[in-house]
Amino acid sequence: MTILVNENTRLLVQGITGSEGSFHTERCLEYGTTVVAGVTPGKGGSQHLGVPVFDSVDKAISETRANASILFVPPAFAADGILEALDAGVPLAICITEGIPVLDMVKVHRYLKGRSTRLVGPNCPGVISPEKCKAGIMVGEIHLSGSVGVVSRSGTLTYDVVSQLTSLGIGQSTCVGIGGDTLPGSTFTDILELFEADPDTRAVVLIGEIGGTMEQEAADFIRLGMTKPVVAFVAGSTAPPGKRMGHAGAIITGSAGRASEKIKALEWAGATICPNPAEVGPTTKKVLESM
Amino acid sequence: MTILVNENTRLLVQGITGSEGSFHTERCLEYGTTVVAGVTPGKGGSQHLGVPVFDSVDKAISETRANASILFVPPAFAADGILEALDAGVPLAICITEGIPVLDMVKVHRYLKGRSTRLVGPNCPGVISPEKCKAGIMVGEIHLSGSVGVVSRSGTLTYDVVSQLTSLGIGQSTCVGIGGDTLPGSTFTDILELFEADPDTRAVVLIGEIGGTMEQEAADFIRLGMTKPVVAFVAGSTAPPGKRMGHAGAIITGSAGRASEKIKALEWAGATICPNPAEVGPTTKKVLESM
Amino acid sequence: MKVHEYQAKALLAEHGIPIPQGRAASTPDEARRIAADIDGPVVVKAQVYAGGRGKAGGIRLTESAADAEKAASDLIGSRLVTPQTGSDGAPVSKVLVEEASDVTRELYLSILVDSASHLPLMIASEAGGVEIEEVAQSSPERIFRCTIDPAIGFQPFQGRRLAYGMGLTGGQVREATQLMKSLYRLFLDKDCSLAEINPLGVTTGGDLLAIDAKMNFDDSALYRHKDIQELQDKEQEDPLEVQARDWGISSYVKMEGDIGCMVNGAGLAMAVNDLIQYCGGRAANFLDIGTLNNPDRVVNSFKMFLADPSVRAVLVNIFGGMARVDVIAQGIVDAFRQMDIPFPVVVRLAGTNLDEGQRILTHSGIRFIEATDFYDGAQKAVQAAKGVTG
Amino acid sequence: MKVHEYQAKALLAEHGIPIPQGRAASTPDEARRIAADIDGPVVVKAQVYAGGRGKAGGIRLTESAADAEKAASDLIGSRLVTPQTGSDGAPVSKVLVEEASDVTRELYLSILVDSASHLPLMIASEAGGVEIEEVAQSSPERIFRCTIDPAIGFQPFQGRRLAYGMGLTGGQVREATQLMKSLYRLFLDKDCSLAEINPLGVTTGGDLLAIDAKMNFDDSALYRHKDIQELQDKEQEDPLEVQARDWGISSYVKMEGDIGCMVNGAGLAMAVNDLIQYCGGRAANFLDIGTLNNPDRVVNSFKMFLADPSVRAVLVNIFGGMARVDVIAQGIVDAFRQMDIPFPVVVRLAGTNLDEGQRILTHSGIRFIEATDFYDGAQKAVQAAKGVTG
Repeated sequence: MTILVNENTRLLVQGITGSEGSFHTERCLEYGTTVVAGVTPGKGGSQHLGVPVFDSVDKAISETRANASILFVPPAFAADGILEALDAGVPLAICITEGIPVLDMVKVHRYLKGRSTRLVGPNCPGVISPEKCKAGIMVGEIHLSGSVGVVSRSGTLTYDVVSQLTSLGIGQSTCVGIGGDTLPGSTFTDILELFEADPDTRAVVLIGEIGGTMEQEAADFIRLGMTKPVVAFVAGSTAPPGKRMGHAGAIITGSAGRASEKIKALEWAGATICPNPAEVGPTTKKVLESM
Repeated sequence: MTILVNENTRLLVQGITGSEGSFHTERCLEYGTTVVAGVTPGKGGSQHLGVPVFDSVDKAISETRANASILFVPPAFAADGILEALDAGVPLAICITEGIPVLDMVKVHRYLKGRSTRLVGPNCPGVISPEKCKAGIMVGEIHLSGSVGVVSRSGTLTYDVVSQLTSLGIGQSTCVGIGGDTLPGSTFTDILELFEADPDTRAVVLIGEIGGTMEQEAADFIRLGMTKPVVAFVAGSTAPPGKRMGHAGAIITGSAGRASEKIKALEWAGATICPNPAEVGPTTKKVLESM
Repeated sequence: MKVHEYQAKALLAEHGIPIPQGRAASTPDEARRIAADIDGPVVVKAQVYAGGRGKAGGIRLTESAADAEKAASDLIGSRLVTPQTGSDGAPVSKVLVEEASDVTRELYLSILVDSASHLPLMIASEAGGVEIEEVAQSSPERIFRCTIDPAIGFQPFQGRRLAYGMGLTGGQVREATQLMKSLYRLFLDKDCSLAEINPLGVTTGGDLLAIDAKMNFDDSALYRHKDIQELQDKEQEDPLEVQARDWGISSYVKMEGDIGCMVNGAGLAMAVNDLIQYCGGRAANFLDIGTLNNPDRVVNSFKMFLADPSVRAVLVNIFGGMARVDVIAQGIVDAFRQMDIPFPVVVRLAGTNLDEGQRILTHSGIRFIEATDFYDGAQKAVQAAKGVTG
Repeated sequence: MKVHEYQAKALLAEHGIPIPQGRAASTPDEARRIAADIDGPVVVKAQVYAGGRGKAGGIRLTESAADAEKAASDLIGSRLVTPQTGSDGAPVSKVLVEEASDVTRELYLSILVDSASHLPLMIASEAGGVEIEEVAQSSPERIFRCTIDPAIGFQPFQGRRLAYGMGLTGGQVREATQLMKSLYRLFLDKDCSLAEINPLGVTTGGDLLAIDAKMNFDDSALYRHKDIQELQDKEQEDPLEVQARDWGISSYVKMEGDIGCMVNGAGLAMAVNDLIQYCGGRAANFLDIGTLNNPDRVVNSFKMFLADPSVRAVLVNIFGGMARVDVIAQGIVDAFRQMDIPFPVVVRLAGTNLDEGQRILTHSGIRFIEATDFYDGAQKAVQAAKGVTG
C-alpha cells in the first residue's frame, strides 16, 4: 500500500501538449506511470506521446476512466484547469503550476469545500510512490520503494532528502510535495493523516519551511493523532523576516512563521528534529533502527 | 413530539420593531410562544413588547440561547437577514418575507449548502405546533393539537384546510408553510421526511399548487420513503399556462407544472387525492378512520 | 417582466455581445430611413412580446428601403396573431429594422435559474432557431447544460464545454466563452429570470451573432433596476391586468368566466377558482389582494370588477392571517359607499379579527350574501352568477 | 508588491473611500503650493515603503505653507530611518501634503487572505493608530474578524457586526458598511494581499476618513494589473534586488554574508543558506533560479555575484527536476566565457540530465570546484570564502 497514487492510478495530464507538460509526461511514462489521457483545449482527437488528447477533462475521464489528474497549465489558466478537474469529479488533482494568483486559489478552495477531490499543490513537484507510479516532476531514479513516507513544502530540497534516504537503503512508500504556496490544496496534516492510516508506511519525514503555521498544526496532529515516528527538518533558519524567500508562502510575517518556532512545536510534539538538511537521511536511519 | 418547533423553541424575531414584526410577535406571545429576543440593527439594548432587542443575530443568540429565528424583514434586506441567521448558526430560520429577488435566494442557497440550519420559506406563513409553539403569521385559534402533519405551499388555503380538520376534531402535530417562491428553503420532501420520522404524526396533508416539480419529487419520496398516509390537494387546476398566479413559483411553464400532472404523480405514489379543496377535511377523516 | 427583442438586443450590445446592425422604427418612414442607412437586404421584425412571429408573418425579409417601408407599413398598427398570443393577437407599434445576416448555423444559448440546484443554469445547443422545449423532447443529447456556482462565477472551462457541445471549433470557442461570460454578467447585473439568444448565428465569416433575443426579468428585483422598469410596454399586456397594476393589485390575471373573485393568498385564490369550476361556474379572474392591510386595495378590486364587462357576480373570500378581516370588511363597505355595485356580492370571512369584521359588515347596511365557508361561498357565487338569488 | 501611502490613498479614493484632501510633492516648492491650496494646517508625510514613520520624524504637522515647504525640504532627498528600515534607512523622494484632519477616534480596518479558512478576512478594531499585532497581543477582545465567502460576497450584516465592534453608532454604521464593501471591492479588483486603513479616523463631524493606508499586492496577479505594476518605486528597494529582477531573477534576496549562492528551488536555497551557516560561513544572498530552462538566467546570476561587492565565493547547487542539469551547466560555462569570474566557484549538480551536465562542465575546461553533495558543497564554499583552496 501507498497513499494517493499506486499501480492502479490512471493519470490524466492537463496541459499535456505544452513544453513542460510534454517533457514530464514523457518522464512519467518512462517511469512506468499509466498515463491514459491528456487534455489540451482545441487539440481533442489527436494523440500526443502515444496518449489520446481530449478537449475537456470530463470527456477525458468518461472515455478513459482516469482517476487522477496532473496539471501543467500556465498560471493565468491554472485555476480554471483545477476547477474543471474538480467539476469533473476526479478523485485526485495534482497542480504543478507556480504563480497562481491567491484570489484564484480562494475560489478553488471555496469550490473544493464539500467535494471529495483531494488537491495536492499548486506550486509543487507532485507525488511519487516509488516503482509504482510517478505523478510529478521529481527525478524518478533517486527513489526506492519502501516504508518511509515523505511530505514536503519544497521541491528540490525533497530530492536531496530522498537521495539521502535511498543512498542509505531506506525506501519510500510515497513522497508528497504539498507545495510552497500560501493556500495549498493539502496541508502537512492532511498527508500525515493518510500516512498514519497507511499500513505500509512505518515512519514519516516532514520537510517544512518558514512562513504560515502549517508546521504547528502538523505538530498538533503528531502529538494527538500520530503513532508513527516523524523526522523533521525546517528550512529557513537563516532567512530574514519580511522577505519572501522564493515560495509565495515562505515569508516570516509574525513570530509563528519563524523556523525556530516551528522546530520548537514539532520537537515538543515528539518529532525528531534534524539540525541540518544533510542529517535527514542518517537521522531517519537511526529512528528506523530504534523501532 | 412535533417537528421543527415545540415547547422548547426559543424564538428570535428579526425585524421585531417593524409593523408586521410587531403585530405578529404579539400574536405569537399571546399564543404562548417563548419569544426570547428581537433583532433590529440600531435598536440594540432596547425592549420591545417586553422582549430584549439586539443589534445582531449572533449577539441575540449568545445572550438568549435562541434556537429559532423568524424573519419579518423587508424584501430588499431579507437575504442579508437570512445570511446573518445562517452565519450565526441558528438551527431553524423561518422567513415570512415575500418578494425576495431570486438571485438573492441563489446566494442564500449556496451559503446554506453544507450548513446545518434548516430554512423554511421565504414567502410563507411559518410553522405552528398547535398548543406548543406558533412561529408564524397563521391564525393560532383555528389549530388543534393532534397527530396530522400539514405541509403546504400556500398560506390562507392552509388556514382553510386546518379549519376543516379542526372542525372535524382532527388535531395537527405541526403545520408547515414552505412558501410560494421558486427557490424555497425547504421542499415538500424535506418536510415529509421529518413527518415520517416523527412518532406522533400519523398522517400528512399536503397542499400543492401549479408550477415547478416539487410535488413530483414529493411523490417519489411518498412512494419510496413514506409509510404514513398522505392526503393531497393541488391548487390551480383552472389556472392558464404562462401566467403567474400570485406566488412567484405558481406559473405553468412546462407540462410538468400543471396541476393534472402533479395530481397524477401523487396519486400514482399512493397519496389520497382530494377532488376539491373543501374535501381535505372529510378525506383526512376517512383516511384516519381506515388506519 | 418581459421586454421587446430590440430592447433585449440593446442590453446584449451594452454587454459586448454582437448583434446585427439595426434600429427600432415606429413609423414606415423611419423604417425606410434605417433600411437606407444599412444599405443592403434588411429584415423587418414586428415587436411583440409573443414568440412564433416568423410563421405568423411578423418577420419580413426585404431587399430595398422601399420594400422595408412597405413591410413596416403592413405591420405597424396591425395586430399579430401567433401561436403564443390569443386569437386577438398582439398589437404591433414598433418594428425592428436590421441588416439581414448570412448565417451558416443557428445555435441556442440561454441562462435561467434552475430550481433543482438553486443555481443559474446555462443551456446551449447546436439546434437553435426552434423552441428549445422541442429539442429537449426530440433530441435531448443535443442540449448541454452548466450550472454556475456564484462562489466561482462563470469559468472558461464551462464555456469550452458548452462551445464544444455546440460544435464550435478553434477561435470560435474562445469567442463563445467570452460571449457566455458577458451573458452571465448581464443576467446577474439586471436580475434576469431568462436571457435567451435563439438563434445565436454563426456568420459566413465564422463569427457569432445574436440573431434573436428574449429577456425576462425578476419582478421582485425590479425595484433595483429603474432602467429595466422603464422598458415596460403596457400595450403588450391585457388592458385589465395593466389597470389592476395601476391600482396597486399586482396579482390579477384575467380569466374567461363571469364570477369576479377577490381572495387573500395566491393558493386560496387558485383553490377558490378551482372550486367555482367544481361547482359549475367559472371565475372571471384570479385576484390575490395580498397581505397589505389597506381598505383601498379592496375598493380598487371592486373597481376592477366594474371595469370587467364579463363579471356577473362577485365572490369575496378572505381568511385573515397577516391580512386582518376587519380591514377587508371596511374596504368592502367603502366600495359599496363609493360606487354603485350592480352585481350580487358573496362574502366569506374567516380568521384574524373576524368578529370585528363581521360587525363592520352587518352594521354598514350594505347588501351582500353571507357565506359560511368557501365551498358555501363558491356555490352561492355560482348561483348568483346564474341569476338565482342566494 | 508594495506602494506608497499616497498611491494607496488614490486607490481608496477611486473606490469611493473618503481620504483627506492633499497631493504628493516631489519638491519643497510643490509642497508649499499644495499647502497653500489647502489653506489651513497640513501634515507633510515622507513617502517610504516602511512603517514607523511618525516616531522617526517622517510625519510633520505644519501650520503654514512656508512651514510645509520647510518640512518638505528637510525630508525630500533625506533617508528616513525607522524601526522597519534597517540602519541605512529608506530614501525619501516624495512627500504627501495633506490637510490635517481633526479626528476624535482612531479605528483600524484591513483585509487580507486568511490561510486557515482560505478566505478573505476583514479585521476591524476600535484600537487603531498602532500596530494591530500589538493590539492582538495586549487586548485581543478589541479585534473583530469576518471572513468573506466569495459565494455571497461582503454582506451588510458583516459590516454591521464589525462597525458595532468598532463602537460606531447610528448613521456611521451604514457609512462604515459601505466603506468596508468598497474596500473589499478594491481588494478583489486589484488582487491585493493586504489593504489596510490605519488609522481610520472618525472626524469631529462624525464621518469616517482614511488617515493612513497601506496596500500590498499579490505578485502572482500583477500580470493582470498593469496600472498597479506602474506604481512600483524601485528606489525603495535594495538596488541589488532591483537589479536581479531586471535580469529576470525574481527570487533574489540580499543577505549579509560573503558566499554567493545559486540554487534551484526555494526550499533547497533556504536549506543551502542554513547549511552554510551550520558549516561556519554566511550566504551573501538567497537566489532561486526557478525552473525555467534558460542558460541566460544562470549567466545573469553570475552577473549578480559580480555586482555584489561582498561576494568572496560562489556555491552553485542544482538538483534537476523540472530544471535540467545540462541547461544549467551550459549556463555556467557561458558565464565563464562571457565574463571574468574572480572568485572560486563550487558546483554541485544532481538530478535530471546529470551525466550530460557533468560532461558539459568537464569538457568546457572552466575552473570550478566540484562537490559531491550539498553538505560537501557548503563546506567547500565556506572554505573557499575563507581563502582556503578547495
